[in-house]
Amino acid sequence: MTDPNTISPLDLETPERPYLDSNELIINMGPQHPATHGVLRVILKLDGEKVLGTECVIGYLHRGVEKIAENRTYTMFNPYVDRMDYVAAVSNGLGYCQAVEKLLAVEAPPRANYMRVILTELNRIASHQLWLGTHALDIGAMTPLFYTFRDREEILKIFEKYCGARLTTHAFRIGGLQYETYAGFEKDVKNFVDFVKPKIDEYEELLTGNRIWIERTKNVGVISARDAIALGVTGPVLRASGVKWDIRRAQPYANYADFDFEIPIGENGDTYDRYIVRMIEMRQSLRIIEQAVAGIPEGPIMAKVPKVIKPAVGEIYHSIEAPKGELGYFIVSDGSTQPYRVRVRPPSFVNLQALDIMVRGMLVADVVAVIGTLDIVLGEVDR
Amino acid sequence: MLDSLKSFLDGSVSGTPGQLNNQVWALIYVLIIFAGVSVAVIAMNWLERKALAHFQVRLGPMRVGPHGLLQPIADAVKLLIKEDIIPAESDKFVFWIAPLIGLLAAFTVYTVVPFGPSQAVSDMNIGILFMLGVSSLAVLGIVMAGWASNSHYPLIGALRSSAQMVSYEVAMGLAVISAILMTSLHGTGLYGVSSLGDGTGTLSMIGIVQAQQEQHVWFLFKFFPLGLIAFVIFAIAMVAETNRAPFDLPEAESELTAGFHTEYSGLRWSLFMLAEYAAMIAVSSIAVTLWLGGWLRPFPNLLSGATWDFIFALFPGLTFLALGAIALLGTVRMPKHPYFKIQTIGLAAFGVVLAGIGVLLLAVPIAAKVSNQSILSRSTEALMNVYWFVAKVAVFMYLYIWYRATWPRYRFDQLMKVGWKVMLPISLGALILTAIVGVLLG
Amino acid sequence: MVEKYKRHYGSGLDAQTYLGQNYFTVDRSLIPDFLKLLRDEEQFDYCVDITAVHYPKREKQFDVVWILYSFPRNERIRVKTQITDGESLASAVLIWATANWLEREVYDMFGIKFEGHPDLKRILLPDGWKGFPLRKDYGILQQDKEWVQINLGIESGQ
Amino acid sequence: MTPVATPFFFYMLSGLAIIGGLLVITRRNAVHSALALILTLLAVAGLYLMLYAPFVAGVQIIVYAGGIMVLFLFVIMLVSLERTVKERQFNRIWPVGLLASCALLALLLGVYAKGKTLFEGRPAPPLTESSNTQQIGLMLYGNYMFAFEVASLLLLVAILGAVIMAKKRI
Repeated sequence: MTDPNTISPLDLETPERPYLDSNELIINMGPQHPATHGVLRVILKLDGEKVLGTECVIGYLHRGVEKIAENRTYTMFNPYVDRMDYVAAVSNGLGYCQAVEKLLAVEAPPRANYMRVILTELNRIASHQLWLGTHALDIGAMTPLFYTFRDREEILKIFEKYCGARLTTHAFRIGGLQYETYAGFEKDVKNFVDFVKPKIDEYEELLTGNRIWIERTKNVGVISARDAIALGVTGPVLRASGVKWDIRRAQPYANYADFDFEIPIGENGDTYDRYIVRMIEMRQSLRIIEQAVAGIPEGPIMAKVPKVIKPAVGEIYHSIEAPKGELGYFIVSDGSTQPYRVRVRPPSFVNLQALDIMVRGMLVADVVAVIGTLDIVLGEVDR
Repeated sequence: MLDSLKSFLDGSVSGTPGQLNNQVWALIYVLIIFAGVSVAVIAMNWLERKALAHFQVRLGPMRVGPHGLLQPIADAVKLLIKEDIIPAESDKFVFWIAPLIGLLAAFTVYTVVPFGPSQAVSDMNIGILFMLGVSSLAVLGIVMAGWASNSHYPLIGALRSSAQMVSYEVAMGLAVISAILMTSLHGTGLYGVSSLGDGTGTLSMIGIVQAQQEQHVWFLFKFFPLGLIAFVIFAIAMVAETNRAPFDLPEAESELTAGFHTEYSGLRWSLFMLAEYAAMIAVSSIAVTLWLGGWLRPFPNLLSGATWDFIFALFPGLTFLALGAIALLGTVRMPKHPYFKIQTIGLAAFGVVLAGIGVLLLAVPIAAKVSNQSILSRSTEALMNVYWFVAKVAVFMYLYIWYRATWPRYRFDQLMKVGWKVMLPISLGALILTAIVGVLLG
Repeated sequence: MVEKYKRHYGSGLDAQTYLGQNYFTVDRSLIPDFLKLLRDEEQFDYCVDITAVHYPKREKQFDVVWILYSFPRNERIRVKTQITDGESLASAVLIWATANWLEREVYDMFGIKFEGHPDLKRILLPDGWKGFPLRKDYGILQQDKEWVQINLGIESGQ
Repeated sequence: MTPVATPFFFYMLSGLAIIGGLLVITRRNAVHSALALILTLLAVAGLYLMLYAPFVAGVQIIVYAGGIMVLFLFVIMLVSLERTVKERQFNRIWPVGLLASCALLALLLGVYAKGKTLFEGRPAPPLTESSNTQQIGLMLYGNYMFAFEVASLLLLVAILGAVIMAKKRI
């Protein structure tokens, strides 16, 4: 294992072994490639099929979200965050709203918090389902993709019924929620939980015990806990390396402290462990949703927030456990209606950095598997 | 020339056109097989998309024709009129000839595929050797395509493919040898020693099936489980040989975009597809011939006699009637909206055509039984042979689709490991044990 | 902890709390030592984020912020320093490997150089782009017209 | 079974074999040479068929055209061709090659001229088609058992050598 601190940038000019370069290839994987989940370009230096090193070229989807934030009011910027990690838009919104709430020193009412937890956990399941489908497809199993998309549809239906949007939901407002739940929301969510439980078993049946799946994922893309921490890797990737750390538990936000759930961890930090961790996380999310739906209180859904949001001069960092890892917002206020600076700490961006040491010495097919298992969304990497 | 046509039809001689040195009939056979395989590939294309879709909780092609029945034709037309791109830096000649080699190898194999005791173009006495040899040439087309594209992804695809095919050919060959060995060995394993069969080995495809008939056992069950082991080895190796999931590494779309045919488009690309599906059918035919009794109907010896022959002869007709019934059922279930009118009519017509073929196929054996004419009974027999052969091959085709829907893809080194460290020793062991058991029982 | 470091570094270091979040304001010259100390002595083993804020009216135009977290202590902390335009900072890549891309992004967006970084080049914007978008004097509609015209062959990217 | 158009096929196959052979040595591009060599091998397989030796023809296709040539291509593709095209080191030994081929030509011509006397009278009767494979088997495992085993031992040595050369640590 290469030491992540001293890993050298990829030298594309000179071959590693100048006189035996018979099969040293440099391949551009992407930006148009079926397995890079968007417009990621990975420059691979190969010895035959063995990966000598990689370099990620990103930014194809850069839209300048942080710059936009400086030119919008706090409220106006809220929908933009949905466009970063567009498969987990609800989590993005939660992080941003809570960060601004912290800056304003207001607290969302309990009913809003319960709703927020239900929706973010639903979103976590949706994100993991999308990850599972595409990851399995990368490894060559076509069928799980369609199963997961079929079941993810049910979550999107709930979102649509609640706020009218399916993907970029803009579900939360600063201070709470805009909409009260629709009639039958609790029933829909309960039905969904009952519906999806056997479906998760079905995914596992297709993959977990499959010999080829195990061979393709065990000991592939291993990252030790030490390296993972050094590289700032978070989320399921970090937990699969054996670090029991989840912001929902370590520094609870919303009202996660009220719920009983477990944090799954892996042992080897390989692709298989990450797969298992995410599968268990889906089940734990269902547990949280069940508890939240059962305990949802009546009451207001919006805290007292001034019409014009003008936080005092100061700065705040708030982070939540997004499906992909630690999603942080660092907001600097200069006392005006527009944030002076919004910095987004994107989990995908930081996790992608680990790709290089995870695939060195592996084969081309493993690069694809590892990109899949990192669960990156290019909208978030490039912002 | 008319004589030669007639002599073949009236049953005065029997044998393949090759054996009888009858070039006219050989040509007719070649044309029939070429057309038949092409149609089978088209049907397989539709069936694969449909079956795969239903595995994956979707509908598959539904727009072109009722239930997408005309989709393959639309695809073919699209591919024909698509722009034919030859990369500027490619090796033009090799790029041009590569798909042809693949296609040629895939189709040449069919000269020795025995659809019946006389329903083959030729019965070479090295039939199986010829088949393995020619199908091993298919890899040349892939390698040349990958190299000529002068691009990295195709090159890696070609490298993977050549390594894969060469290594799986070894296990495949050993499995085949143990089947050939069985043609010369008496004794049927579980059923004890028997003196059936003449005890001379043969490499001829027809000879192998006839040996199974004489020994009263499919080689799949002979020396149980040795025949089964060899068969399983072959069944795995043939998937790897044809580059299909889960061994579809040379064209792994998530890694190498499309592998060796990344740079191909339009007609040339479709030639690769045609070759791939033709090769799939060809290797399935080998498997059916060697282990599943080829054209033999189930229990040809146990349930022999004119009555049983007649009953089994009804199967082809009944199958087509059933297919027609399914199509007509689909017609009834079509939405009643006027938008679907043409589709409904089309599906009904298709059902009627299928049922008509079924009736025709039923009429032949019944007429043969009633009138007792030799030409009718001969065609009944030919029909039965072809039917059972195709039915067995169809099972393998379905398995191909099933594999593809179920399994992830192997990694290159794992594939080689399975090939050399698992399949090769097992097939070698099975071969040696077959020889020992055969000698002990014989 | 705060007391200890204040004593150690004197006026170069100041500790504050806002809305319950602690941060150090540190002089630029102390940065490399202090960051290393935080990791080694105080177990801040995880560098969450590195970013910067631009204050064009100040003499020291940039705030560079390190957001750190300690797994054993379950505690977040921020380290802030001020630098003028053109000044460089020591790279933290050897302290936290994750600083690699994060510093590249700061360089990309603000033009702050990090000494000792193994491969300091633009990360989100294309190589050869002129200007640093997150500086306050960079307009929201501004773009490197020349780059767009040469590389994309179109009049304007907007 | 009566053969069809024997002279035509003979000349066609021989012509193909010779053209292929010429292309092998004249092509600069190693891949093209390899493809020409495949053509030659296939043509020779056809000649074997005409000699009523279908087994040998089949083995020729499987082993040479299908197996060995694929490995050839495999290796050639891995080598960077741009450089080998420029280098001339393979062409420096052409006098030796010329000498060898002249010697071979002389030998063949000698055999052709004296053939009648060398191989007394009657050529061996063509084997009947059906028993050809069996006869080869009997010959190999009967009369030439020892030679056969020695050959296989040689191949084993070659395999071991290849393994040792390819694998740095065993």
